[in-house]
Amino acid sequence: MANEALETFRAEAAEWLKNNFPSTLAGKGMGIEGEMTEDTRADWETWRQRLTEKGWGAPTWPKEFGGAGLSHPEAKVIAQEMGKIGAVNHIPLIAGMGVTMVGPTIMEYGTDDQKARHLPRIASGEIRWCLGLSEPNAGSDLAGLSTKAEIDGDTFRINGQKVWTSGADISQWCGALVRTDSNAAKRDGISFVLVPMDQEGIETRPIKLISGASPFCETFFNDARTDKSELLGPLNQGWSVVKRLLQHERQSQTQAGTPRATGSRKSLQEKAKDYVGTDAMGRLADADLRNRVARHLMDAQAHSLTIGRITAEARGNVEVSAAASILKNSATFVAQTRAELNLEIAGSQGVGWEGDHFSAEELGNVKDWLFGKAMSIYGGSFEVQNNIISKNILGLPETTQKD
Amino acid sequence: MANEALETFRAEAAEWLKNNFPSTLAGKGMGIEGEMTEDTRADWETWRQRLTEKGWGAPTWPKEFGGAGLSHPEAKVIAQEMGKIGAVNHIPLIAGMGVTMVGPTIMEYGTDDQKARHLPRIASGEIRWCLGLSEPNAGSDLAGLSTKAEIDGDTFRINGQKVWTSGADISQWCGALVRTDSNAAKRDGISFVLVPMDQEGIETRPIKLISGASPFCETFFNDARTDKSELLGPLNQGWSVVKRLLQHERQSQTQAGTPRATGSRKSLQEKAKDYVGTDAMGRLADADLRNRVARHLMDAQAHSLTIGRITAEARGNVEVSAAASILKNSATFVAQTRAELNLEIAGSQGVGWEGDHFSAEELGNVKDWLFGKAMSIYGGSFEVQNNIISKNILGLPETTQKD
Amino acid sequence: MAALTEEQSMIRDQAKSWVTEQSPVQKFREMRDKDVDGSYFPETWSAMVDMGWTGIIVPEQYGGSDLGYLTFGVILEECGRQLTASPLFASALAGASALLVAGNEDQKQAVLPKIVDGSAIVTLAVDEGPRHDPAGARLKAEKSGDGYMLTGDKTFVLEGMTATHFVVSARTGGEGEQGITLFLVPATATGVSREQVRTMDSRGYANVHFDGVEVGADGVLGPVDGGYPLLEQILDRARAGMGAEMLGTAAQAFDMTLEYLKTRVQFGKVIGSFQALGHRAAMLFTQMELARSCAEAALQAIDENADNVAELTSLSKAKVGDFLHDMSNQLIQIHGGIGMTDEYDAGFYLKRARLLETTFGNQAFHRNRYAELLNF
Amino acid sequence: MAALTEEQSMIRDQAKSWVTEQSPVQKFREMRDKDVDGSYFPETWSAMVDMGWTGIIVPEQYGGSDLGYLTFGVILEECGRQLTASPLFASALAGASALLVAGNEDQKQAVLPKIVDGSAIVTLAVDEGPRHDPAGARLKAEKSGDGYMLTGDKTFVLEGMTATHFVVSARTGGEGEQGITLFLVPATATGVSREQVRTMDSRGYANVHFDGVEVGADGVLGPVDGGYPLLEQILDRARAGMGAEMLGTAAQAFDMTLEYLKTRVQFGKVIGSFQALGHRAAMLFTQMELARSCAEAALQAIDENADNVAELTSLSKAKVGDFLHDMSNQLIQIHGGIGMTDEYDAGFYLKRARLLETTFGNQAFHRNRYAELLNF
Repeated sequence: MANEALETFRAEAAEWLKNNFPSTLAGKGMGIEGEMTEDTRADWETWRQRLTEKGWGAPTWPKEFGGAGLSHPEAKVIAQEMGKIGAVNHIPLIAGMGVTMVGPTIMEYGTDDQKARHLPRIASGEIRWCLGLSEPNAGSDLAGLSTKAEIDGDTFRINGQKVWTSGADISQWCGALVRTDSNAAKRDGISFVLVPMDQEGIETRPIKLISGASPFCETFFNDARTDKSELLGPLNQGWSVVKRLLQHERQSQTQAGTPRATGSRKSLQEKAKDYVGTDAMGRLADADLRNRVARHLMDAQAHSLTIGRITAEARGNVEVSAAASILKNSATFVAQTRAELNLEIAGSQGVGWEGDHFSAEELGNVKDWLFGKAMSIYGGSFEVQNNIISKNILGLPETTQKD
Repeated sequence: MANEALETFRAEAAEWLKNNFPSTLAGKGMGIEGEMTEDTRADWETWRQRLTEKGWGAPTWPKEFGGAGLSHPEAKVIAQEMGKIGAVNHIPLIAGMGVTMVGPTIMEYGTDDQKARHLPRIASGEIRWCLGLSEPNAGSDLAGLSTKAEIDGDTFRINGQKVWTSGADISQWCGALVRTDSNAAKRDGISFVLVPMDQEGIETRPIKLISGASPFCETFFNDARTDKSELLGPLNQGWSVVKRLLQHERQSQTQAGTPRATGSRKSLQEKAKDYVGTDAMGRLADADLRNRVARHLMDAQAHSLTIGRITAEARGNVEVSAAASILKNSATFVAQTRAELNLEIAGSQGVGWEGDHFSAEELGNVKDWLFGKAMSIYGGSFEVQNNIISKNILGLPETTQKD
Repeated sequence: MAALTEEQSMIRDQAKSWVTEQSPVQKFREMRDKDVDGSYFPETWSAMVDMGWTGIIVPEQYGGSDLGYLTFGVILEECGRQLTASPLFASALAGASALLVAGNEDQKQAVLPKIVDGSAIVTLAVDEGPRHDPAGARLKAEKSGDGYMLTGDKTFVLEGMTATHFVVSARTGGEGEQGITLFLVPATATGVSREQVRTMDSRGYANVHFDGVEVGADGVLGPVDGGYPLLEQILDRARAGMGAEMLGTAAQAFDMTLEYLKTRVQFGKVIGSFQALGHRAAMLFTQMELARSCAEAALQAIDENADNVAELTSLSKAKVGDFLHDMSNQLIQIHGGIGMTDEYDAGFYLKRARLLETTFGNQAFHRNRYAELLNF
Repeated sequence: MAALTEEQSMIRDQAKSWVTEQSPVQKFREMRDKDVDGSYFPETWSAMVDMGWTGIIVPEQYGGSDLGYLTFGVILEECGRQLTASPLFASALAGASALLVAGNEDQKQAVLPKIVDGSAIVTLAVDEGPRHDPAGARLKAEKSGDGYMLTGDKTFVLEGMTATHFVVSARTGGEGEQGITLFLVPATATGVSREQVRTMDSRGYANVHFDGVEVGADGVLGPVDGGYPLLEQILDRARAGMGAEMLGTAAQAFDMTLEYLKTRVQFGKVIGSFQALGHRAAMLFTQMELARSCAEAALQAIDENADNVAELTSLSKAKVGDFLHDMSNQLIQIHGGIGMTDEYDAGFYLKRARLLETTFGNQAFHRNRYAELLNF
């Protein structure tokens, strides 16, 4: 699309936003768990409906599935214009794993029926999805899963336990990886099924994290059922489905390292100057810290530029690019370093847990720092990404560890 | 030994040194390759003879083998007193691998005959030894060697090629690792033999290094011979011999990271101030560099303290301690970092190759930096040491890589 | 650098078995979950007093055993391993050091025996802002009768809620390092108030307010206006002691990780057999050995009254701090998901790590200081 | 950030095949071993001129193709891969940039066409001491008739032995950034002398002495006393260009290492199958991708006349510099013994790496500068 057309689109988008975004929500986010406060609940709902009518909950999805059929540059324009007025597209948040991961995978592997039933209700934020992938004894070794699904008439009967199911306690549907052939080789007996959560056979138990929050659950399947029509992709070929799904996951995590994603209005260096002060030459008084802040800001900028470059090189289609592993590790490194610096800069104000002695931002930084330690673990750990880069991108021979 | 006795010993040592060390040699070293300049050659020889009479070439060796039968603390006192007057015990240098590695191993594994014939001439610096261990296709994989020794009457007939034989072109004897049973498992068919270098069947070819120097050779064995009595340790059990030898090697390398080993009189921070200048607060003007100099000096001090601690814990006997791998990697890290800082500090004066534009120290720093890159490669590479630590010290299971 | 003596080795063994059996990390969890007043169990503290741990650095004439800082470090290291909660560090090391360094004979006789018998808990009240800055005291001490009147706030005071005495650095004149005076202030003095600071490691930190607190001449520790050099000496003893505690916390994190590497199976293999993890463990172990040398050297230098205590203390706090930082992150990373759960202990070590790093100067503080001490 | 255009990709392909076929690293070795005068082969230089490489950033009215800095970067990267020796960077990028930024119309007309046709080799003569310090010029320029008389020394001048013109920063007054003036001085001017500086990377560096050199008014580049901001602009273009060359040198080191990882057998396996080495390669590759983005962004910012050229240039020089530093060390480490031999090429890359890092400000210089630009 030519630049001119894009600018026309930008003007239209800004105009629509001006008329439709509830001003009461300006500058408000949704928090890690996608919660909304009582006093704005009605406005969030209005905003959701308007976004849905416009198809902007998942703007790049086809219109027939609840999207707006827009290009990636157009979607970026919308995000930019929203950013200018403090608006957030909260549908990807309230849809759980729906917009970012399950939806794109259904788009690719789903039957027409599955697409028609599931996608519009994801794009509208009506249905929250969780993912049942990891199991207690198979952390990074996803293919080692043992949750079993047996065909029983028109349904699958599911038994087993999942862990790290994000938001399972508040989701209506779950995309689950299950073993459908115990005799086949590890990766050849796995299927991907879509499972309704509201049934007796499923029990969820939130896991309290070191940050104090409980965004994940243990999920127990005890003769749980789903219809045979909810099999996504061919039987026993769930491994290909989940590989694709994980590529979408990595892609969704690459933005974490960019400054905009950190949510703080003041730059790191300004915050550092506030806490630490400056020396006679106007430099951050703690010379050692200054150095590491500079390195971090350079790393963050290098990461942003790399996202930009790879996006441009892929002509807008990086979602399943080979670069996702690089970007995931880089994003994680930048975000975790920033979280550590946030703490260090604030000194004894940076180590609080609760109470008036600490500001909301200070306490939030601690929780973000703790929660952020998971970034290098989930969605394919730091080590797993390095295995992928080494084997799939660099073509080095298989090590003892399989991806 | 009580402190008092040690102080008496110190006084005696100082007195002897005052009377016997040729003052012309004060402050003079021997250079990487153990060369001496023409004008001091006679003095070095005098000094060698006097050291030999005293048994101070290898002071901790038993008197019957040319040593002085001293304790480690006493040997340390001698070294300290020599340091005070700028004296160097050059016998370990002119003996090549004799004093540090071959000698201690003969002491442990040799027959009475071998000890009597070889040790005194090592302790006196008359015989230089080299080691034939590595082979072109078996860098870190020492046990993969293919140089063959076959028994032929009263002799071994040796054929094959060694590489990285330090000073082979100027040595009189070589300790060589050879395959004596091709049918046995890799490590079970290896023997350690002592081979005279002055024979037709041996050809040496110096290897020019990136530093410009050629301290190592390729060494070709072409029907070379050595007497059967020169087998060190039992036949086909050379692997145990060489493991011990390599422990001596690691031990001899652990000192590299201590400040005294760097040979420069001015401290790194003083040199940095000379080249870089200071800011208004008296700090090194380059704040980023200052930071890394501080980190390096701390690393160096931590390394020194660790040598001290482990020595004390081992009650003077660390030569074959399990800590050798840790100390080797730490020593290497400290020495290589210091070499990099030497270059960086001097800026465009730190990158010279030859010519009047650069001082002798500046040029020497470049050569040392280049040569020092080998520290993490030879004597068991950085990676091999980590394998050893992980397996032998921490008890982690065997990886795909064997030590 | 000497190896530990037989006596020190024996004390280590005793401390290790007491801590492991009587005060393992589960006890810390219990304390946290119950939100115990004062942030430690009184019976833990009594047991420590009974074992004589409160008198380790106190001369015999004041009721102690005078075994020195290196010996104390051995005990702190073991406590650090299990996150044992008590005022042992704050009072019997830091507080006692203040008396030893700056107290006159009367003050020593009055307070040290109480530190030893556990009836007094003496703690340092030094910092006023978020960053460690011993020369930045602004708490005002004005001449008042025979003594002084103190007005101002101290923050981040260790075991501040249960302390019976505060060693307070106050401004009696000048600026920066000049014009600082140390005071010993009873927590019961009129005008002293305090509030708990809830840190993420659940240790007993507090803010302390001094609102026109009258302190008699007998409450002045050391010379008026000349307290800064003494304060630095006291802090160095505290920092060196903290180095030992940090080493213990990090060493336990290492041991937990090593154990996990040997038992956790992924891809059909024990994960410690993956070379990338095996080498990482090797490098962490190397870092630990180097850190241990620094921690012990600083304590020993204090015992020997060496002239490089400041240098070695900054070395210890920085190198042990770096190791603790890296190790606490790797503890979580290598444990993966399980390490992220509150149910598992890893998070305690991660949170405690940052508190220990921050207290009495973080790694950056001590690297800067080290460079200054070396004059560059 | 845009991807390369088709034209740029085409130029990359052409450059790659010419460099690989006509000027591979063996040619550099030959130059070094023969100690060729001027430190490059004249035929290499002619070929570059013939291919139009000397006119890439020069506008068409001065005989160039005006394709911009990003395009030039593509060529420099390929040259950096094979260590191709020539004054291309010094003259056609740095020298031409000086004319473009600071030259008046007459000066451009007089010199740029000669840069393009290769008859002029224009190089920057900025530093006087061992550390990069553009504001530290002490070389004196005193008013003399219509022009100036220059007295002083410049060091570490790239291709200084074959240069036909020097762009000299001189002190006409003030101190620091004030009072600096730029001059264009023919190498043949009376009073100019030079001597080769033999650096470890065998590139053509020289010291240049100015002994009362008379320069006419037409030799003043830009405003008198106000040359510093222009000098910084010129240097940033040179630094950004050097970033591209550095990236090429490092990328080749990476490729050599990757190839070795795939072919070298130890312990019965290809060494790239050892996870510790596989992960190291993965991390180096990640670092390379990030470095590439920085290098290209800086060049593109120059082409777009963006207002953050300085920031992006320091980012590029520092990040590419860090990658080159680490990569050159790993090149040796992973190759083991063979990498230590002069017979193998690895040492060339290691030595060249440190020269490139040092020239026009090393990583530390640019990290400090980046922080200053961001005002902290």
